[in-house]
Amino acid sequence: MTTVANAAAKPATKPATMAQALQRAMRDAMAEDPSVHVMGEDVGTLGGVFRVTDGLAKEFGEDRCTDTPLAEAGILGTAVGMAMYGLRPVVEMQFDAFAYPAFEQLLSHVAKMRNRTRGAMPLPIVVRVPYGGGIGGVEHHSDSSEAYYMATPGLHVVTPATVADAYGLLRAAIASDDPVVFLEPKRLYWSKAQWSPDAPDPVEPIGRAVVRRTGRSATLVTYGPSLPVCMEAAEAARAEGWDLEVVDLRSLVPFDDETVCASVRRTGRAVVVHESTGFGGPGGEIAARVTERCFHHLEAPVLRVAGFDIPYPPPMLERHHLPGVDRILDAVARLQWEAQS
Amino acid sequence: MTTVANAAAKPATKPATMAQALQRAMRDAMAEDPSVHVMGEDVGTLGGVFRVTDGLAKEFGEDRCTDTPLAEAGILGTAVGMAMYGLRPVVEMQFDAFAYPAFEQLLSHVAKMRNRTRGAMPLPIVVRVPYGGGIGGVEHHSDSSEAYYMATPGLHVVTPATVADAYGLLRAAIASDDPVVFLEPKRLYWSKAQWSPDAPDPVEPIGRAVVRRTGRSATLVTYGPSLPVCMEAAEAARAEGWDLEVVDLRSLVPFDDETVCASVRRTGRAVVVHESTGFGGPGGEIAARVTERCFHHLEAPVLRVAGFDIPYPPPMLERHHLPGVDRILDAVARLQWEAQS
Amino acid sequence: MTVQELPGAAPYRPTPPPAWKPRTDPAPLLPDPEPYRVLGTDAAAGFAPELLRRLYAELVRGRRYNTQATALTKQGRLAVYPSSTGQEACEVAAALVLEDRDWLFPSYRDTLAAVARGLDPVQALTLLRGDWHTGYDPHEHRVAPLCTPLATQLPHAVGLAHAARLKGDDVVALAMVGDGGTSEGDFHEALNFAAVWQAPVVFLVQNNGFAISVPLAKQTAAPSLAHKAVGYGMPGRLVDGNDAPAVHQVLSEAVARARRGGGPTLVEAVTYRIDAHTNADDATRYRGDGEVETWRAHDPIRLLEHELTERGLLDEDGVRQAAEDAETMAARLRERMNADAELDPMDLFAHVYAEQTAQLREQAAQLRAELDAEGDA
Amino acid sequence: MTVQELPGAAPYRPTPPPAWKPRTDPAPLLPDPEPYRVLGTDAAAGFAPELLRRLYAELVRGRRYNTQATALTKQGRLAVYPSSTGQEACEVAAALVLEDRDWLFPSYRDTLAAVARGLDPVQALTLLRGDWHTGYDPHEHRVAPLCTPLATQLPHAVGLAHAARLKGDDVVALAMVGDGGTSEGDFHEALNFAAVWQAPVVFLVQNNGFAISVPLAKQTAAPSLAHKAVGYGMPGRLVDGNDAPAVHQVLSEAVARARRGGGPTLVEAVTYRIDAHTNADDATRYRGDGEVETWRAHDPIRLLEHELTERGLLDEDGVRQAAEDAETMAARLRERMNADAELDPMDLFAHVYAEQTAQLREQAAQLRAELDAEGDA
Ligand SMILES: Cc1ncc(C[n+]2csc(CCOP(=O)(O)OP(=O)(O)O)c2C)c(N)n1
Ligand SMILES: Cc1ncc(C[n+]2csc(CCOP(=O)(O)OP(=O)(O)O)c2C)c(N)n1
Ligand SMILES: [Mg+2]
Ligand SMILES: [Mg+2]
Repeated sequence: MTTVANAAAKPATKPATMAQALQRAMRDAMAEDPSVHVMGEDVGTLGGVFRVTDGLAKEFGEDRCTDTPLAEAGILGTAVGMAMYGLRPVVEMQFDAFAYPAFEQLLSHVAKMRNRTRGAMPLPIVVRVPYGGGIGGVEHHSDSSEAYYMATPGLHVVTPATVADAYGLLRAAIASDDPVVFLEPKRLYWSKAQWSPDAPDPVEPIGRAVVRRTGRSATLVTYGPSLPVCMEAAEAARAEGWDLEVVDLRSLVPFDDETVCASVRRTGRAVVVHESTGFGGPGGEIAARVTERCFHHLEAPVLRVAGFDIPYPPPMLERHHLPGVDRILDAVARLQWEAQS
Repeated sequence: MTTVANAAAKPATKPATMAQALQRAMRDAMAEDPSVHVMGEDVGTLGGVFRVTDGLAKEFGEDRCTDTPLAEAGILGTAVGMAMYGLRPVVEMQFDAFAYPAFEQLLSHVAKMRNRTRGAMPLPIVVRVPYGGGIGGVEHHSDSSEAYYMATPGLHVVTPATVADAYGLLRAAIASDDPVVFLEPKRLYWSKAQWSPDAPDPVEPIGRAVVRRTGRSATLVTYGPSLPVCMEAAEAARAEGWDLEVVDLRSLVPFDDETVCASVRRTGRAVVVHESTGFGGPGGEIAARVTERCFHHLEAPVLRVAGFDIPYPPPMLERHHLPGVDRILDAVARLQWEAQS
Repeated sequence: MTVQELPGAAPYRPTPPPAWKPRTDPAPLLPDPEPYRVLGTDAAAGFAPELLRRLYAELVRGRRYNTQATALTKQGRLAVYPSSTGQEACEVAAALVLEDRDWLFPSYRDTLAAVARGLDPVQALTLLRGDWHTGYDPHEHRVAPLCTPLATQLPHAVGLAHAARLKGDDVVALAMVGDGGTSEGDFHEALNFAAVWQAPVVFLVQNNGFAISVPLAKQTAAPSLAHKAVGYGMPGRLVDGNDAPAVHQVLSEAVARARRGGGPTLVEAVTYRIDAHTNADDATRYRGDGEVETWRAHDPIRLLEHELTERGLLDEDGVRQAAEDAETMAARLRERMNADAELDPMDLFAHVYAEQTAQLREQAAQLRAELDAEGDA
Repeated sequence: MTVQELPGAAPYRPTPPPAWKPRTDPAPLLPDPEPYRVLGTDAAAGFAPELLRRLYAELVRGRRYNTQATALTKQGRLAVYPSSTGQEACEVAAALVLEDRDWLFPSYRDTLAAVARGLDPVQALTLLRGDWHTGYDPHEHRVAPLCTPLATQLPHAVGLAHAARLKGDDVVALAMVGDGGTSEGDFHEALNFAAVWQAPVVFLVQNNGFAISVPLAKQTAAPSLAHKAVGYGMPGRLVDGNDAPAVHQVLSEAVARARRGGGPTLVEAVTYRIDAHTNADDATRYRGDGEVETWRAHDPIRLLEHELTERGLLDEDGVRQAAEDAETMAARLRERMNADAELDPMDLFAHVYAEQTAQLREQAAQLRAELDAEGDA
């Protein structure tokens, strides 16, 4: 794993969307390294249904950015073979739920190949998965599938929440010699930030969380699509007298216990926030490991604000499912402030 | 969901293996209900590679116990269609890892069909999955895949740890109008108990945990293949002066918060024990929800003894991976006894 | 064990090799080299005028349904609509060849087939409006839920047909899939199960030239998609998908074959998606107008209209009548779709399991409380 | 839009339908109706004596390898062994037709092919002994890890061959799979990708009659498994899998075709699994002795031995020599397998990631401490 971006003379920034930053990350990686290949359904001529691969086939040719037949196991399975021969495939799954047909390849091969071969056959594959809801997608288009990936040793699981991280983390993922499941929050694709594609912020290697907002009362632990919601909640919480810290995990695997626990030890209270269903979702692991490590610093149990334990709702009902500011504040309110020492 | 067994005049018990009890459960269900169909790879003529379906094809014919072509998605997918037409398919996946090709069907259809159709199209399907290690199986033959199932709303996830439960829970699973992932601990297939097939113990409906051993010092929360290990650990703990309570979950979904939390509130300490990898495994959810509900009763954080966060080891190394008595006792020792109030 | 120790080894006299016999005769399984056509050929004369008129009326309604649904996306009344404009002959024929007791397994593009089978269009469009997933009771018209994960409904159709046969019911399942969907593993597994079980199922592949932006040439190198049938030991039929009577005939024959125990058939209907993939798609990114125009000239409605007119089975009145019927249907649909869907957020918890779990009861109570608080505020 | 409003509608004159042309000519793709045979036919005369002798020696070694490995399971030196007795002609030919730079993708039954390609048998058997998963560096002999999840290695072979071609290397991949494995979705997806990409890959299906207990008739209704090629637009070849020179020839031709850019081929070799599925299986549960005896008479070694003897290319000395060589190999293998494998439990954490995560470091330390404590006790 290498850190890829280096700070050069910083040109002026301009507004960019997360989709553009992701595109740029692939473009730069492809330009630097001829072994990087992008593949998937509609990634070539169309530029992807979210236009994240826009222009790559034109610039690098169809052999470097390939429209595959419509078969997810086949896409990932052939990517495994390509990686065996020294290429670095970047695979796009069109939507979260359409990655499921590729689970066999992911779980039994992608995640295990390095280990099976005692390191002789690493698989530097990036699997890009647009995930999560909030875009009014019909069924099978809004799943939060991160729990499946987290439960699979051998994978890295990464998810950006900002435009700069989208670029930096994807560069790091492509540079990684291990397989990375790269979860792209669909509803942040069009989120904008001032950002300079020519001097992207240096990015730390995969595996570091970041404190997005410091605070003293309690820590919100979150990632991806829920970061903006948590930032908003933290703003709103000031009115209630709570000064919330917000930690953006960025990497679910490996997990940055250090940053998270340092924050929780400081604040003594924590709420984990994510869209994924609560039961069996990432929050259980996060709450459990924070509690294991910070038990005597905790004034209250670590609480979770998550999607309900139901199949993802139809578009017209999704707002009731998604963790929103109010639900986060309700959880913060239940952090046993009366017991405050 | 109905309770199936009823206590009749109790004939003498005799030793039976878990495999025999499972076979008997299918046999009795098939005899009672002509809509029950067993299907999978090698389940017919051979009686399954673990002989769990032995004799069913002979007794009920190949149309009721069917050797399918070798394709797990096809097996589960056709079972969905059969259930749509009113049958109750009991599907066997030959080994845990070979259920992965069927995940698409499981996650996107089996788990969701009732909800998608507002209850008009329930799918009473049982997916039997031999799981876990300890039998010297080569790679892909010893996975503990329960975390994937737990993270999928719409499924019930059940696992027996005793001969009597194997019968009772499988009868309940087959009788359930919802899909049930029925996890069979491979290494307990040949475990024996005194049991009467003719008057099986009445079984409660799916969803109830059971206290297998009462104790006052701490609670071991476990299920399936780890139950015997926990019972042994509890015995061994007496020498150290610990009186351990052991809870057998039996059902991971729905989860019996009541029984588990009642126990932990009594003892004030808990260790969750399972074979599955720790990170992202079932223990995180369990520890988190127990902590949420019992925080002020806890003298120490809920700890986890689980498989390491690695692909399942080769046969000659598996004993280092599997939670054993010593590792459980080590965890119990870390329950901050010095802080005892 | 060395060679010499093989039981009964020396002296070894070669015997004829173990018998080889093909399980099915490949030759009759091979599809015709050209798509089967009726319109403009002598075969057309063999069709009952009522059937042709019925097909015509349904095609016209179908086209109007497609344009209306597309219009509803612009008015924000549908979240998304994958149009079957240009493919109406397949959609309509698929519905008409089935008996009441048969089952239809549509893909997400096939709401028209479901509607032509009798489904309330508002219910058929529920998924795409976004107020629920499946908007109808599948058992009512024996239409399986519209299926979005590609090809995953094919094994369902096989299983259902197999179950019906086991129960002694002479029910046939007809499953629809696109050219892109044929690349999925589930397509393969479904066809194989169907052939091994001799299940009464008909697979209709609408080869409309594209899977979103990906043209057929990047999807397969097979002579035709119908040729895939050979590898499963079932007949493959190739038909002009814009020739409604031809599609109707080929599907009817396949359904009849399935019903009399002859097993499954794979039908490839060669057609074209005139509109973009969905209203959200920009088809100019991946195909030229020329191709679209060629296919517009081969429009299923025009083709049939021409035949009917030539043969004096349709006059201007008849055309006007069909158009007016379609207009009435469209007006009704527009009006009903303009009414807001009635939604109860508590439904989110109502159908996950037969019995609500304790956890879902808790979560439902939470949402209830939130909604009450919202209401109070 | 009503019919009349179609752009340029009236008067409508039917034009010829959009051109239909099959993407590939199906006829030459159809496999021969009978498995191709060399031994006992005139074709045998065309084979170089050296090749036939080489094949013979390898078959004899291969058989001995199979019996030795089976014996090792009885002695507890192998956890399990899936024997390829009776299938040696396929195993050996698959290895011999490849160049050094080519890649072999074996299934779990194909350790013999890997060994015939040059792999150390002890390394090939590591998986089945149980001290690690893949016991060799796949790059060393260009043998992919033995693959247990059925058919999942086929897309790997396609991807590797495709990558090689993109890099300009004239490398061919040969992938092995069983008759049962052809039912898996991954088989379908791999063959389709291979044909669309014209990847230099050869698929060898060993149809040995059974998938564990399930006979071919419950696996497929196709005329032959080779016929599946038609649906992908690639040639299918049917060959007698016990006729070593025939298999060698058919595979060589397929490899040559792939190497010169002609794309993939599907080869079905009709053979038989003489032993049970593995040592743990009880084959008497699902098949009779009669069938096994028929196939024993069609033994690959005997068939070739007979040919060689008849043609004066092999005498008793030659037979003895081959047997002795095989015996030496077996003795060596037995001896080496009788040595205990050296195991380091800490390896469990060494190769999960390129860099150990903090969590794995913690867990490794825990195990280290436990082992130290054990050692002390
Ligand atoms: C398993 C799966 N993968 C990807 C998608 C995303 N997707 C929706 S439609 C489509 C193209 C389908 O093409 P085709 O099968 O030819 O049907 P058509 O749209 O032409 O009717 C794709 C890739 C999906 N729905 N399901
Ligand atoms: C995906 C998957 N499903 C099931 C199995 C279990 N299994 C191992 S071998 C086997 C039969 C394989 O038959 P075939 O492909 O004909 O190969 P053969 O054993 O005859 O060489 C089965 C079902 C597996 N290894 N992988
Ligand atoms: Mg299409
Ligand atoms: Mg076989």
